[in-house]
Amino acid sequence: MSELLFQPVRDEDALHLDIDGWEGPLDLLLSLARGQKVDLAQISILELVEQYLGFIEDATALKLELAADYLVMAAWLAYLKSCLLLPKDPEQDPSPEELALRLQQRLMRLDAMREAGARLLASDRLGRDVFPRAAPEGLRTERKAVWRASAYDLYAAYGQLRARMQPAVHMVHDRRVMTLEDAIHRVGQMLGIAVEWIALEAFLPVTSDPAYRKSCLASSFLAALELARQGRLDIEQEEAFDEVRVKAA
Amino acid sequence: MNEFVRAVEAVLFASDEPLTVEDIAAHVGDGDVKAALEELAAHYDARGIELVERGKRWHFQTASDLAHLLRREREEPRRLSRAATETLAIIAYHEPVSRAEIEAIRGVQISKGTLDVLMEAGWVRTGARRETPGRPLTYATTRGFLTHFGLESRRDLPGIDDLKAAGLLDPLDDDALQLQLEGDDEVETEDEDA
Amino acid sequence: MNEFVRAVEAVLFASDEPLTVEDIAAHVGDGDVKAALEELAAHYDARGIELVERGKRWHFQTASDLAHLLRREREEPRRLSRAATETLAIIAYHEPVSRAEIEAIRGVQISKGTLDVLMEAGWVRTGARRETPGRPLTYATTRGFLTHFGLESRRDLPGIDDLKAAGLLDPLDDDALQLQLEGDDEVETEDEDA
Repeated sequence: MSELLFQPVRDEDALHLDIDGWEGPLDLLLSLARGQKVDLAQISILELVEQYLGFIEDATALKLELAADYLVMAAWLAYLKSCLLLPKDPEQDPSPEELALRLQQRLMRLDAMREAGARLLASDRLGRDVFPRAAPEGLRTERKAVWRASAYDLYAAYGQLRARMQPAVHMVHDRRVMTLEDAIHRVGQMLGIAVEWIALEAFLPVTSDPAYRKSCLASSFLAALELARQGRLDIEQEEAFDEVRVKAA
Repeated sequence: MNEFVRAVEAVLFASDEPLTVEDIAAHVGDGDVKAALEELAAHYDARGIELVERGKRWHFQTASDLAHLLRREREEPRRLSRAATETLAIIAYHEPVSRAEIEAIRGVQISKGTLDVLMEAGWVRTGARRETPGRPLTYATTRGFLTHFGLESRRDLPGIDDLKAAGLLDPLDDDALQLQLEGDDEVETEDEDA
Repeated sequence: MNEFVRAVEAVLFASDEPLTVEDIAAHVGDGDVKAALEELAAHYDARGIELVERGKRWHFQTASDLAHLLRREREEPRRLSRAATETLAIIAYHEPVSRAEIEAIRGVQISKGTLDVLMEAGWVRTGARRETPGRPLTYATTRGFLTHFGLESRRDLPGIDDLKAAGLLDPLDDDALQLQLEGDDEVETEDEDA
């Protein structure tokens, strides 16, 4: 932040200076320009430059510590002053008059904004000069649900409910089996050919259904045991898991 | 318009609470506050704003017959939850039906919100009480229900055979099974259907 | 009194914030809201309350000439520093404007808190980035600024037409940004915050 840093000054010296300080060199220039008490458009730039340089000189004499940009501005103004005073150099671009005009424009811009700010602050401000209603009822926006459901949703839901309500009936699918009765009958009939030891499995019907074959094997084995009990056949098995063989008794 | 009446009007407007005649006088200074109040009350008589006196205090308020304007409804489409859809279906097929009967059919309790939603949607209404112990309330569908689902009358609801033919009586899918297992946590939360 | 105008009056009166024509229409339904607003504004023209438009939003407020009756004890809602006041004016009259441009007009850097204060007050917001090297952020005023300072739109800023005519609101050209001697880069520090 550019600002003047003042060391303690004696009262008589302070007469020359605004103790409040300035917000930068442009601010100081504007204050000095205002001191000319003419419209900024009519301001004498040369006079202004003199005033500024004089101020900087005073500050230096008083050993005031000036921020760098004040000194930069002083150097530039000193340059501008010499250009304005020296015989014109038509080659110089921009011309010293042009530079002076730009400085004047800048001062006018800042001045305009300063004034505009003051006018804004003085306007009829809400909550200070004009007041809204202090206790309004307020407006409310309420969300209202519009429920969506299709006829399909409804029927599907009921269908599933009904499906859920059906009493559970456990149906066992039909499976081809050889009953024990069938097996006894079949093995009994086939015993006529079993004059020698013959594998029980040879008695089984030909089938490509492995489940049916298992059923036939189990039933035929039981049938063989039953027929053996009746004394109608003999059974032998040489060792565990070996072939079961039968022969007519 | 009289300057004094203007001042009374402004003071009443800017106040955050009803004001007595004395309160007003403290702001506006000398003058006939009562007469000003009467003039204002008459002026606002048939407007959108009215000046009212309540317990010796005066304030402006929105005209009471326009209160409905201060609330604006914005419609938001929301999908009916599964629980609500099933409940609606049971009511449609079995009406009049009590809550206990609905629960017996669904196999789970229904939350209060479920029936509220159906009534809010305008599809279900309460019917007569059943003349059995406890005199339970029954529920039935409305004309709005028929309109929404494109039915002339309840007789147009597809029968069990129709549902079966449409494959809607097929064994439970996993979702339905899940629903059954969850059973009691039948809470109709807002988010569920969002 | 026309029912529609009554409704518009009631809604504006009840609202706790300024309303656009669309906001009002959402509450009062079909009708010529603009015509109703004009009729109301004319009706309230010389009363203690007035209907005003600020940044395309309408609200009722007390008449400004009655401020002395109503002014609260705590005077200024917010006391602005000189830097903040000038910065606010620069933003309002030049918007959208970058920080470097504000600094060029004031001739000093903006201290950190200045823009914060204006944004916190709800008067200034950040705008789009300018498509120039460094893509600096720009600043602009808000609707709250217009409401607070009693401006219908930015065109109502005091003296803006004269300032424009005098070229005092023209964009600063590079030369203006470089008023100082060529090579005095350290004075123009705008790049630092770009």
